[in-house]
Amino acid sequence: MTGVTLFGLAGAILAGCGVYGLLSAGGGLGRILGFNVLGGGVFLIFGAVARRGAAAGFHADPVPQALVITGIVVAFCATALALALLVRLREVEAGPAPDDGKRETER
Amino acid sequence: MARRMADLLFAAGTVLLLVTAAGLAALWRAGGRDADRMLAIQLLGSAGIAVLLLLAPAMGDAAILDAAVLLALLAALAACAYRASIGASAGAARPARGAPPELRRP
Amino acid sequence: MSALVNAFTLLCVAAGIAFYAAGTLGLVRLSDTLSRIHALTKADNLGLALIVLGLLPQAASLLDGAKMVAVWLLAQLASGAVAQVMAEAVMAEAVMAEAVEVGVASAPGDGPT
Amino acid sequence: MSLLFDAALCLLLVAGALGVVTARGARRAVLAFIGYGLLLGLAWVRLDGLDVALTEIAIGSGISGVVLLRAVRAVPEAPRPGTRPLAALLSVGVAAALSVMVLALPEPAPTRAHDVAAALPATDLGNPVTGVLLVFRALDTLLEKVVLLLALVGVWALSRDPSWSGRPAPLSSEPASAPSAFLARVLAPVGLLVGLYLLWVGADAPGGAFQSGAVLAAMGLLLLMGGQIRPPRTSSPRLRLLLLAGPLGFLAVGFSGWATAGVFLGYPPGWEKPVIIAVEVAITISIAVTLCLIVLGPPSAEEGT
Repeated sequence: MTGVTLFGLAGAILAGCGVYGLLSAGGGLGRILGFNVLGGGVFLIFGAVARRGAAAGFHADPVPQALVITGIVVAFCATALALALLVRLREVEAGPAPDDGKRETER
Repeated sequence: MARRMADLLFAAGTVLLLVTAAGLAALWRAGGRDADRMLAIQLLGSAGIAVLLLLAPAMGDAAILDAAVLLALLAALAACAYRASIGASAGAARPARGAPPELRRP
Repeated sequence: MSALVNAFTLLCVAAGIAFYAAGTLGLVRLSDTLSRIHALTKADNLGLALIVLGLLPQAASLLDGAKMVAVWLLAQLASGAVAQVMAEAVMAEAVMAEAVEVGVASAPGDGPT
Repeated sequence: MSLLFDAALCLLLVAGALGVVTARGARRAVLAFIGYGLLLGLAWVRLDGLDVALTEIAIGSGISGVVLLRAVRAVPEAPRPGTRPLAALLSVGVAAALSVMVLALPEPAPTRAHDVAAALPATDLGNPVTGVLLVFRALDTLLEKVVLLLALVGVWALSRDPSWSGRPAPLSSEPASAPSAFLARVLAPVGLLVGLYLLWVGADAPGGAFQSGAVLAAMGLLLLMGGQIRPPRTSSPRLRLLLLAGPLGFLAVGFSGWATAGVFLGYPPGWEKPVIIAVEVAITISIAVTLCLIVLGPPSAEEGT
């Protein structure tokens, strides 16, 4: 058992935790967090695969690593968009707040 | 010799990580306020900086120091965001943004 | 010579870890948030300072050494400011809780749990 | 000994993930997630993925923490139902299946490192990850810039009609607390330096446009939280120019590739490195501004305030 395999297995367990969070969360925020935990686990498996592919003088295969960098940024965008939707949804559910706009203007 | 030194630095990093994580876990389960948990995360971040500093000579990669600099630079970001998420300024009781509670419930 | 330098490094690192452990213990054992903030910042400053001091002789170049010192300075700055920011957050939380009690405001992120 | 360190780190990662998904209370879960992102950064350092570690520390832990804590303020937490046996069973199944796959990875491991090593000298770059991002898989990176912009358009589209093209709500409490203002004033110049440094060394060492953009965005957020700058008006032409600089610059280089190198996204022979660095500067600016604005959320103040 090498450290790399260990991180791969940890990634698998993290993905499992993420799935649990996604399925069992009580609200939207919990689901978004679960999704991010799941993503972190999958990225970590990518990391183990990249590390195993060390060759040609590189410590790790750069292609999966570059994909993960792109993935982290895209996952962040998706998270932020989902959060914005959640906040807006909450505002709509809370009903119209006529003084909201006025208070904003005063700022 | 160098190999043994690296091993000892790894051991130091392991101890540091486990000690702070044990403290975090104890505080987390103690059931205090969220501010205490924020402090525990802050301690974990500080230990993370130290671990990165230890890893740089242990793994023989000076670029790890850049990650330590980044972590130290962003160490205060979460605490500031936590502060901003509370809302009101310390001086006066300001109502939170949005409607009062009785309007919020449909 | 190198053995001596390594011994210095290990000694300093061990002392640094001891400070981290003390800070962690303080964080867990102290009773209120404000004292915990105090314990945390002490651990940060001294623990990290000792570890940086110990690792400085291991630096491969001047730039690396400068980066380590920069890390310590940044962490110092952050821990000092974080202590103040968190203390303010604790005060603000207390103010908000009061406001909720008298029904002026709804606490952020507090739902019908 | 390093194996022991890795084992400890993996253990903490799993504990952190469990902490996120079982936390009672939204803010608690978000705090656990910040710690989880930090540990993931350490894991990436151990996996020799420093470029990823820098990204994870800056975006996965730092900026995500800000946007999540901001959302916690607005969203009341829902009560967490008790343990769900079926969900637990399913997630254990997923973890087990992935573990089996990890253990069954082929030996010797397939790798594209040889291809990258063979093609990298032509780009004059020393960092293979930057090479993959900006040369070999440049189309991915270009499309990702578009995804960033689309996400921002999506966030902006959630504004109320009268506040469209106004300013997003401020990040700071009012007035901004003195220590956060101090922190912003002192850290922002240092952060600018670190960001530019990461961009500069990114050609040859870990770092690059993403990491640099993330650091600059984090500094922008610190300035906003410290009350040093106001959120910009979303209709400002200058702001929109900054947002578009990266994708449009990249596209311009891409189309000119037909003329200079005979292929879309080809770099002019002999001028690879200067053009790559110019593209990196443009996309760094766009990434920094876009990340900042995505965190700020939809415009909420009306035009003319």
